[in-house]
Amino acid sequence: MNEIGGIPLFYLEFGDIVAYFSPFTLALFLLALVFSVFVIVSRPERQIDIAFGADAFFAKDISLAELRFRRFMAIACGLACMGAMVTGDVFDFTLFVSLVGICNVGIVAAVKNHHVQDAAYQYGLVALAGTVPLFSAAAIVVTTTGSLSMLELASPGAPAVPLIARALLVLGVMGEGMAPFYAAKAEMFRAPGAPYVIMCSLSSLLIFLRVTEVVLLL
Amino acid sequence: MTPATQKSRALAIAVVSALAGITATALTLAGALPPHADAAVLVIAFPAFVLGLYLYWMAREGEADIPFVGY
Amino acid sequence: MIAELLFGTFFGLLLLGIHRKVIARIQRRPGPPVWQEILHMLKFSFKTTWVPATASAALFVGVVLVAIGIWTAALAVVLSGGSLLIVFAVYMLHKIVEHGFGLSSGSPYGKFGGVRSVISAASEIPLFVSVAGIALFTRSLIISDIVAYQEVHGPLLLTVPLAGLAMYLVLLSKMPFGPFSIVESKELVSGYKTEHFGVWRAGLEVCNGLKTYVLLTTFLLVFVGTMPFLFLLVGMLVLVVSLSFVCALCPMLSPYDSVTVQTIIAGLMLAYVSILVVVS
Amino acid sequence: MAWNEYSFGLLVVFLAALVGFLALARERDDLHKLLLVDLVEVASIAVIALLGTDLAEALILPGLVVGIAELLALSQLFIAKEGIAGVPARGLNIEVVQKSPATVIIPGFLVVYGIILSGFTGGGVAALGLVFYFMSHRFLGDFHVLELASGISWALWVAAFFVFMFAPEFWFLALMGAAVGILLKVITKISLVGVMWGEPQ
Repeated sequence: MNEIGGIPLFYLEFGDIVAYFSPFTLALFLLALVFSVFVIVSRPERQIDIAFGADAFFAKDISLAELRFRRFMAIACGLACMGAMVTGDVFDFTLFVSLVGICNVGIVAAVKNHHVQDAAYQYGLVALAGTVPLFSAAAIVVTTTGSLSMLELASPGAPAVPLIARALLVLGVMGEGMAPFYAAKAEMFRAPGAPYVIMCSLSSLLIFLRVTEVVLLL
Repeated sequence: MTPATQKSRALAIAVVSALAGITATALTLAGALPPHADAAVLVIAFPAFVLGLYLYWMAREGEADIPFVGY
Repeated sequence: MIAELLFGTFFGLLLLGIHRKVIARIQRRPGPPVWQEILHMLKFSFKTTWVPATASAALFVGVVLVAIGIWTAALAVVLSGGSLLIVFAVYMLHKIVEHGFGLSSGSPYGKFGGVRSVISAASEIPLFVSVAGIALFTRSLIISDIVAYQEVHGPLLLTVPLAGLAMYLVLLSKMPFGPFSIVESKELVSGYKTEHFGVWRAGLEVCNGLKTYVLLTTFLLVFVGTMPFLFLLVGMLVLVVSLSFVCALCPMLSPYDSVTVQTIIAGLMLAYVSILVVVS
Repeated sequence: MAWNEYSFGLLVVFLAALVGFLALARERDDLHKLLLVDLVEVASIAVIALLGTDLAEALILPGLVVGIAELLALSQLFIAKEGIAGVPARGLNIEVVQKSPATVIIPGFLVVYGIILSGFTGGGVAALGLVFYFMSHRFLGDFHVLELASGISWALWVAAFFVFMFAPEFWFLALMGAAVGILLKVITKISLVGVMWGEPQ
């Protein structure tokens, strides 16, 4: 079960931390990149709301200050995603995942809508609680095997990673915005600003896809 | 941008991406290029080709019809 | 690969047309001709096209390119026998595409379609169940390895029938007019596709054709194994007709019920795969 | 599975986390939830600390930074959500504290000792002195200078790590750079807490 996402195409070494690009992680990395580019180049849409009980509608505009802040957070989210996609280190992965959680809160936090802010707050609490299993998983991995490198752990003859570490890793990622914890997140998508809001759902999907690979690899 | 330049630009996109895709596939069949390079080219070229071609043959050069203004 | 790409698009659209025809016949309507979806795609491509004033222009156009691009990539992976995980990643990312289609225009109908696609996130969990089920037996997720395994041990559909069922449900939740297609239900006009007209809609149709072709091919390759090309096409036809029966006989669920049913299925599937893990 | 010290430690920490999560599930007030989440967060730091080697220290620091960043973001969001921004704060208005020379001597001693210690710990000690100083003497100057100093020293710290990575032969230079960088960074960052304590109305 070594080449889950295909044979790695190339390795990028930072000291003992190795980022690797297999077809799977490369595809996910490129997707995060493409959507980050969308965030940079596209202006937010003007959401149309229908006024109930009347034959009228109005368009919501996003102020420049709000746009700048949210664009920044969305780009940061894209960068954190790209990091989580290619890193070959379990602890780095958990750090990037929790960074994605913060950025997701940040993307919608600037919206002046009570429902959105409340949803973002509740989501933030879940994401913050999600860092507990994440960091615990990484700590258990390094204590039981003596290594955090996915490549070393995946190589034949490496000590087995306990099931609880994998389970905690998946649980932590689910806390960052997958079913069944996405309930608070769905409400966040009310917010206008499509390119930024899409980054929220894209990032949690990407980290979930990556964690599947990581868990199968370990 | 005038409709005519838009039209020719769409055609240019379609032709360039079609040529890129055909070249990549031909080179792969000839064995000069690995298959995943062909796939990488097509992933970019095929959507560009589809939209370029459609935008090309959708675009009108002349005056548009008088729009329907309601009953 | 160009030939496969074009064939996949048109054949996928033909299958969608057959899907509509079968549904119509079950419901005792004459129904459109089977090549209707191909005509649809061509018809939309000739229509006047622009970008709505409220839309986020780059995303509005870009998401069409992404939609076609990711399924082209998925086709390439299936053809070259690459990692099954990539195909499933593309399947999940299609949700982002739907979300992007819906949100980028600013229309409330599109927005609700997009939000519905996000809340039906539980529909993906059966996917991971089938992945886990396959991985337990074949010890690999590379499609060519899975095909090779089946040549020795017989079709996986007989070995892990419930994983096959999970994948079948996944196919079902992406078929139009099905019980779970709340993202394009009629009270939202056309759901997430409402505001993409003309050429953009034609691009979406190309994506739909390709998507149908890729998903059905994946199902047949992974659960039945390798077969002659003609048999593959017949197998896809049989699958589509069976899906059409389900779609024609089940009413579309309300969003709440759809999510509930999908969550229940996901829970059952998770229980199944944990039993598999314990047994093996 | 053999039960050793590590397993027992893990069990205790998980029990603590479980208690925290139970409290979290019962709590209905948003602010209290935030505080409880912070409490639960401590458990995850404890799991890392159970590693019991130098590596644990290296892992706790980023974990703590990310946790605190989330906490700060959420508290900011809470303030915005509840509309409680702009509530005036008062400083420590105690005459003895403001006039006594001890409030200069003790911070001075702590800062010098901190600089001698250097590194993260030294930064913490020196910062404690500065916090005390700023809390007792109202600081009316420009925060931006402090923030600037903090940012530049952070960049120095990061640059030192690049030297470690790409030019290991200059390790001594990098070590000194990192030590001074983290010292200044921690001093300035934490002393901001003392500054923020009270602003004149």
